[in-house]
Amino acid sequence: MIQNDLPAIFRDYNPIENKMLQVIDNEGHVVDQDRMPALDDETIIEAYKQMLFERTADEMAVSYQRQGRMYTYTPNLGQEAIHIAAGMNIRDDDWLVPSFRELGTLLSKGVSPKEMFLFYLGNEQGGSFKHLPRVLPMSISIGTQLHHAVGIGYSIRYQKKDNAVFTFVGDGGTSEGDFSEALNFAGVWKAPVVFTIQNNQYAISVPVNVQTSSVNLAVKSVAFGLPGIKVDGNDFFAMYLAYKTAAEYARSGKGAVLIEAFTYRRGAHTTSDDPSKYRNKEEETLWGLNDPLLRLKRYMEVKGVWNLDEEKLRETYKSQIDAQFVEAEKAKAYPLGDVFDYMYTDMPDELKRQKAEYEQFLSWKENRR
Amino acid sequence: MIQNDLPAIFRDYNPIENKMLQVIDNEGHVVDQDRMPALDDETIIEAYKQMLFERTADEMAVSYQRQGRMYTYTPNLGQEAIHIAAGMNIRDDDWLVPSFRELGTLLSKGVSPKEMFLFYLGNEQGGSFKHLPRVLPMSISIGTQLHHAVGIGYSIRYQKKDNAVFTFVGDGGTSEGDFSEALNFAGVWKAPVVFTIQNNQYAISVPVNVQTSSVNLAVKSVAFGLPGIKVDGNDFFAMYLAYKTAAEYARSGKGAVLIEAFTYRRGAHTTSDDPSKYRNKEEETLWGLNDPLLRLKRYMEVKGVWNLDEEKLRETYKSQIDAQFVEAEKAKAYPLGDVFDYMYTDMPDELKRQKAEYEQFLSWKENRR
Amino acid sequence: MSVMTMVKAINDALDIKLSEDNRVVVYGEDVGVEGGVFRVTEGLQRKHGADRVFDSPLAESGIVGAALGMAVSGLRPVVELQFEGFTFPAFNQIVTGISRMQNRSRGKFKMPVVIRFPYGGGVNALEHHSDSPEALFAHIPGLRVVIPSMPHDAKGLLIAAIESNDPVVFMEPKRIYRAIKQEVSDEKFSLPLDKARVVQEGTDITVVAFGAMIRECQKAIKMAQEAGISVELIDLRSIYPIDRETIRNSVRKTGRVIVVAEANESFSVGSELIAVVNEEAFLYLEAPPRRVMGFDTVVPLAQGEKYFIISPERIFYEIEKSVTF
Amino acid sequence: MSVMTMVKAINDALDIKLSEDNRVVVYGEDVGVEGGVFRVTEGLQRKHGADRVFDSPLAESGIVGAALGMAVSGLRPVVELQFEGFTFPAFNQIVTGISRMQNRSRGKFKMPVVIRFPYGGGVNALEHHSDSPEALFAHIPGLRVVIPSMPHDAKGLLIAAIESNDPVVFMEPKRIYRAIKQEVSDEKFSLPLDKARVVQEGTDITVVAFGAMIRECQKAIKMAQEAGISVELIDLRSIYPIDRETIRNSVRKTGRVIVVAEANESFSVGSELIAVVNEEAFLYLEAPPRRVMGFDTVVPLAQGEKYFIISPERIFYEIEKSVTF
Ligand SMILES: Cc1ncc(C[n+]2csc(CCOP(=O)(O)OP(=O)(O)O)c2C)c(N)n1
Ligand SMILES: Cc1ncc(C[n+]2csc(CCOP(=O)(O)OP(=O)(O)O)c2C)c(N)n1
Ligand SMILES: [Mg+2]
Ligand SMILES: [Mg+2]
Repeated sequence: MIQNDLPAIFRDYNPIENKMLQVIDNEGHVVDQDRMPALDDETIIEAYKQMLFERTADEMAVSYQRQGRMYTYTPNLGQEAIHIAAGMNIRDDDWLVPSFRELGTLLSKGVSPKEMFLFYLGNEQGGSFKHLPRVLPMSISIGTQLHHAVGIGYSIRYQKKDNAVFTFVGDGGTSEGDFSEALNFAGVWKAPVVFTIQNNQYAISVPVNVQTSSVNLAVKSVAFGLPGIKVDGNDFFAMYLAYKTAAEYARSGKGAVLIEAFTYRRGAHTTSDDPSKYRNKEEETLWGLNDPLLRLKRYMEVKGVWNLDEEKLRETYKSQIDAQFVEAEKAKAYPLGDVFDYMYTDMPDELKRQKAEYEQFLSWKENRR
Repeated sequence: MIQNDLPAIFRDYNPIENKMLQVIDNEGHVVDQDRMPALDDETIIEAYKQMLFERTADEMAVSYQRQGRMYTYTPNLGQEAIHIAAGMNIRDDDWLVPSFRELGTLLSKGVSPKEMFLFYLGNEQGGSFKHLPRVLPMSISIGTQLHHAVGIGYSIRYQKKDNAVFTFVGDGGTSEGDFSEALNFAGVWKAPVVFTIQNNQYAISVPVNVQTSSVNLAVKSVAFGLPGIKVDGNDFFAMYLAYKTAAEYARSGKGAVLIEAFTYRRGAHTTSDDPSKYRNKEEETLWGLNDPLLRLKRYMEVKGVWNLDEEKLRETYKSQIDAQFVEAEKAKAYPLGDVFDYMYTDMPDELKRQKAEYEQFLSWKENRR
Repeated sequence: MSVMTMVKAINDALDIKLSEDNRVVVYGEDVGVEGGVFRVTEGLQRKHGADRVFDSPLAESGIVGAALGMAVSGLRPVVELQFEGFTFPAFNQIVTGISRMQNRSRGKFKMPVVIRFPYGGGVNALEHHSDSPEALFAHIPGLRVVIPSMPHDAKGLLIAAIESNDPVVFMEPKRIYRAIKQEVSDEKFSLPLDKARVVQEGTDITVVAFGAMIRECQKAIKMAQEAGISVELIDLRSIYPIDRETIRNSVRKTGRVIVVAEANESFSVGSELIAVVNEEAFLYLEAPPRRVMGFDTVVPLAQGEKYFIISPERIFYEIEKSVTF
Repeated sequence: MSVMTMVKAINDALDIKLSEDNRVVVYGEDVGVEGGVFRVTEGLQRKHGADRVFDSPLAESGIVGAALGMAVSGLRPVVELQFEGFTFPAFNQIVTGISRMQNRSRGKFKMPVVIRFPYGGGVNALEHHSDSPEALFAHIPGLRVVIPSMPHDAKGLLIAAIESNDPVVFMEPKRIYRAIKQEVSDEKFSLPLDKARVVQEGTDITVVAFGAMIRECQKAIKMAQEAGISVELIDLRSIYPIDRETIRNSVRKTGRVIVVAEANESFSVGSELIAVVNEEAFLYLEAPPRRVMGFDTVVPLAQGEKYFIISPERIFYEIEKSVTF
C-alpha cells in the first residue's frame, strides 16, 4: 500500500522490491543524474572535509586507545557518508538522538573531539554535550533511544513546531523489541522522526542474516505503516537526498520515515574486538573498494572539482585533534561531587548521608598516612 | 518478495495487497468453491457442535460471574470459529501456547470446563492443565507467550520432530516488543510456529487503528520474512483452510506463519468491562450479522445438512457444564502447601522456614479461640 | 473540602495539574476514552483534550521510553501502567533511561516523569494483578518511589510528584482505591516527597507500614490496645528515600519495631528498614526488628490469597511476640 | 587438576555438560563463532555444533523467553546475556515467565534454565557495564541466584545450576574473570546451590561478601590481622536462598558483622543480610551490623569509579569501626 502523497524516492524505491537508492557508483560516476542533489561544489568539498575530519579523529581515537591512553573505543570507519549527510540535514533546532556509532554527526552538530575523548577517558562530562540542548547523550542500551526520539516527536507535534528528530540504530538493534515498538508508536502518533538503521552488516560478530530473515531492513517499515527506503550508505549523495527528503517529510507533519543505510563496519566493533575471528579478508577488501570517502573523492575528480591537498589537510586535522586530546587528558580531576550531584534535581538526604560517610572515610584515610 | 514455494493462499492473499481470505459469506453461501476444505458433513456438524459448546460454556461463565459465584472472566463470544478451526488442526503431539481468549481451542484439546471454572474460581490447579503435557497455562502478560512458542519450535527442530506449535495473541498484543521479537526469532530459526493474531478490533477500549498504522496486521509478517495472511475469522472454513495449510507448512520444516484472524469481540473485554463506554450499538449489531455460528449454520442450511435440534443441544450442554461448575465449586479446600509447593523443584530452606512460621501463627490463632 | 475516594483524589490531582500547566500530559493504555480500567482518569480526556490525555498502543516499554523523550523536550508526562505486573516490559526503559538521564546528561536534562500504577493484593485478581514490587524500584538509583495510604496523601503526593523534576514511581494500593473515603481539600496542595507520617503515637513498639497495610495495622493496633500495648504507627509514604529521622525518633523511643508490608519478604522494604533501624537505633533495640510480610512465593489466586495476605491478627501476633520478647 | 581462570572454569563446566547431556544448549549474543565477548564459550560451537551452541538475534527478551519454551519441551538451555546492564530487556520474561512457570503449571513443567551474565565494576567500562543487580533477581520468587568468587566454585556451581530443575541466575564477577587462577579438577563435580562457604575462620567479626569482593576482603583481613583483629570471612555463593545456618553460626560466635558488596546500598543484599542477622543472632550482636557497599548512584565511568569501588582500606576501616564500637 504505497500512499500517493509520498515523495517519489519512497515510491520508486519501495523496499518490498528490495531496490537500493544510489546516485554515484564506486568509481564516482553518476548513475542517476535526476536524483543528484543540487549542491554547489563548495558544499560538496565541505562535506568531504567533514568526512575526512571524522575519519582522522576516529583513527586517532583508535590509536590513543592502542597506546593505552584511552579506554575502549567504538570505531566509525566506513560509515562517514551517513554521518555527515545526516549532520548537514539536521537543523540546529532539530533534535539528535544518537546511538553510539555516529561520531561524524555529533562533530558536525558541534560536539568537540575533546568532549568525545573526555567521554572515552571515562568522564561523563564529556558525554553530556552540555552546550547542545537538543543533542542527547549517546545511548548504550541498544534500541532504547528510539523511544526517546518518538517522545520528542510527540512534543514537537504537541507544541506545533516544525522540527524533525534524527535517531540511529544498528542492524543488530532492529531485533530489539524497542525498535518495533518505537516505529509503531511513531506511526500512530505521526511523530516527525527520521529513523536510520546503519546496516553495517554485523552486530559485533553476528552477521545480519542471523539477525533477521526479512528481505532487507527498510522493509520493516511496512509493519508499522511508515515509508521506508534502502539507501547506499556509502554514497554521500544518496544519503543526502534521503535525509533531505525524509526531513522535509517529517517537518511538514506527515510523520516518520525509516532509512536503511546499507554500509559496512570497516573497523572492529570496538577496540577490544578482533573481526578476523568472524569474517574474512576478501570481504573486507571488497567493501574497501566501496569506501565512502573514496567514492566522493572520485566523484569530485571525475567532475574536476577536486582541489584539496588531502595529506596536508589530514596533518592539520591531526594536530587540531591531538591538541584536543591533550586537553581532554589534562582535564581537571574528577571530584567526588560528580558521582552524587546529578542523580537527582533535589538530592535526597540518603545520598547526602552516603557522601558524608564516605568523606569521613577519606579523612580517616588521610590521617592514617 | 513472495517465495515461490509458498502455498497458494499465501501467494494469492499477499497481505501487502490487503486482501482477506474468505470461503463463505455472511449468508452462508460459498464464495470460493476452490478453497472449500474437503470436510465431510459429519465433521462440519462436529465443528458446529464444538463452537456451540464453547459458546454455551462461555455464556454460562459470564452468568456465574454475574451471580457472584466466580471472579472476573474473559468472554469469547464471536471468536469461536477461530478457536475450533485451530483446535481441529492441532494434533495431540502438537503444542498449544495460549493467550487468554481461546476457550474453544482449550476445550477442543481436552481441557474440561471444570478446570476452566476452577481457574476462574481462583485456584491455580484449574489453570495448570496437568493431564495435557503439551498445553501451556494461559498467559496473562501480553505477548510473552510468543517467545515460549518459538522456544518450543526450536526444540522441535532440534529433536527433528514434525510437530507444530500453535500460539495466539490479540490485536493489542502486536504492539508489544515481544511480538516482533518472537516473529523475528521464528524467522531466523525457521521455528515451526503458527502465530494467530485474533484481531477482534479492540484492546480493552482501544481500537486497532490506535494500535498501529499498518495496513493490516498480517502484513507485519513482512518485517520478519514470514508468510502472512489475513483471514476472515468468522468464517469457519477460511480459518480451517488457513490452519491446515499453515500447520502443514510448519510441520514440513519450512518455518513459521502469521495468521491474522479478522473478527470481533462481541462481548465485553472482561466481566468488569463496559463496552458502551467506547463503542456504539450499531457497530455491535453489524458485527452480529457476521457471527461465526450463524454463518456456519446458514451454510449447513443452504447445503441442506443442518439436522441439529439446537435448543435441545444447548440444554444438554448447559446441564453438562453446570455439573462441571458445581464440581469446581465443590473442589476441595486450597491447602497452605499449594502456596509453597510448586515454587521450586527443590524447596529452599527459606520457604520451609516461612511456611513453618506461618503454621506457628495459625496454631496460635487456633489456640486463641 | 469534599469526601473523596483515593481514585477521586488522584483524578483531582491530575485534573488540577492538567488545568494549570499545559506541559502536563497523561497517557497509557485505556486512560483516554475509557478513563482507565479503574476509572482514575475518568473525564480527563473530555475536559483537557485528546492531545493531553490519550490512549497509547499496548507497549509499556514504549509508554515509558516516550516519556523520557517528552520530558527532555519540555513536557511533564504522567504515564499510567495498567497493573504492577505489567511494569516489567518497561523495566529496561526505567532502569537504563528514566532513572539515569539526569546523571548521564550531567543535569542538562531534568526528568519530570511520573509513572503511576495500581499494585498490591486483596482483590481476588488474576496472576500479575496482586504483586508489590516496590523494592525493585527502590533499589534503582535515580528514582523516587512514593506510596499513599489514603486519599488526602494521594492527592498531595501526586501533585508534588508531577511538580518534581526527578522521576517518581507512584504506586497506588488498588485494594483501597475505593475502600477508604476521606475529607480532602478541593484546592491544590502538595506534600513533601520524602517524609513519613506518624499516624498514631505510642510507646511500646513502632509499626512501620504503608499503602493498604496502614488500615490493617490500625485494626491490629485496636487489638493491641485491648491487650494494653501502646503502638506507634508510621506511614512511610516515601519508599525511596526513606525518612530516617522519623524512623530513628520512633524506634529510639519504643525500642521495638516491626515492618508490615505485602511484598515478598526477602530483599524487600522490610529488609531495608531493618538495616536502617540497626544503623539509626541499634543501642535502643530491645527486641529483634521483624518483618511481617508476604512469603517468597507468587501471590496465590483468590482461594489461596487468605494465607498470603497480612491479616490484622497476624500483625497483632507479631506485635505481641515483639513486646513479650 | 589444571590451573584455570574463572573464564576457563566456566567454559569447562559448559563443555562437560554439553558433552554428557544432549539436552543442554548454549546460546546468546556472540556466543557461537566469536565464543563470547569474554571468550567464555570459546571453542564450544566448533566442538558441539551450531545447533547446540549458537548466536541469537540481538534481543534479550527473546533469548530468555525462548529458553522457557525450550525448557518445557525437553531442553536444558544455558543462555548468556552479554552484560548485567542488558538483562533488563529480559526482565519481564524472567519475572513473569521463567520464575513462575513451575508454580503456574503446578509443577507440570520444570524450569531447567540457566541465565548467565558478567556483572560488577572495576574494569573501567562504559555505562551499564559495571552494575551489580543481584538484589533485583534475589527479590523475585522462584529464582535461584548464584555468584562464584573463584574458578573452582564457578565450575562446581555452574554444573549444579545446569543440573537443577529450578531456574538459576548465574552472575559472573567479570573483574576476576582472568585475575584469579586456581587449581581446579578437570573432572565433573558440583557444589550445592544453597551453601555459603567459610573462607577463613576468625573470632572478632564476621565479614560476609561474595564475587569479586572476596579478594578485596582478604586484603582487608591482612590489614586487620596486623591490627590484631581476627576476622571470619564468609563467601555467600548463593544470594538466594541465603544460607542462614552459616551466617547464624558465625555471627553468634563473633557478635559483629559487616556486609561487603559492590551494589547500590539501599534495598540490597546488604539490607537482607542485616535482616537475617537480626532474626538469627539478635541477642549476640555487640555492634550494629553495617553495609559496606556502593552508593545509591549510577556506577561512575572510569575516572570516578575510584570513589565507588570498595577498597580493602575501606573494608578495614569498617572492620575497625565495628570492632571498636
Ligand atoms: C540492550 C543491549 N544488549 C546488548 C548490548 C551489547 N552490545 C553492544 S554493541 C552490540 C552490537 C550492536 O550491533 P548493531 O546494532 O548492528 O550496531 P553496530 O555495533 O554494528 O553499530 C551489542 C550486542 C547492548 N549495548 N545493549
Ligand atoms: C504486558 C501487559 N500489559 C497490559 C495488560 C493488561 N491488559 C489485559 S488484556 C489487555 C488488552 C488486550 O488486547 P488484545 O491484545 O487485543 O487482546 P483481546 O483482549 O482483545 O483478546 C490489556 C491491556 C496485560 N495483561 N499485559
Ligand atoms: Mg551493525
Ligand atoms: Mg483485541
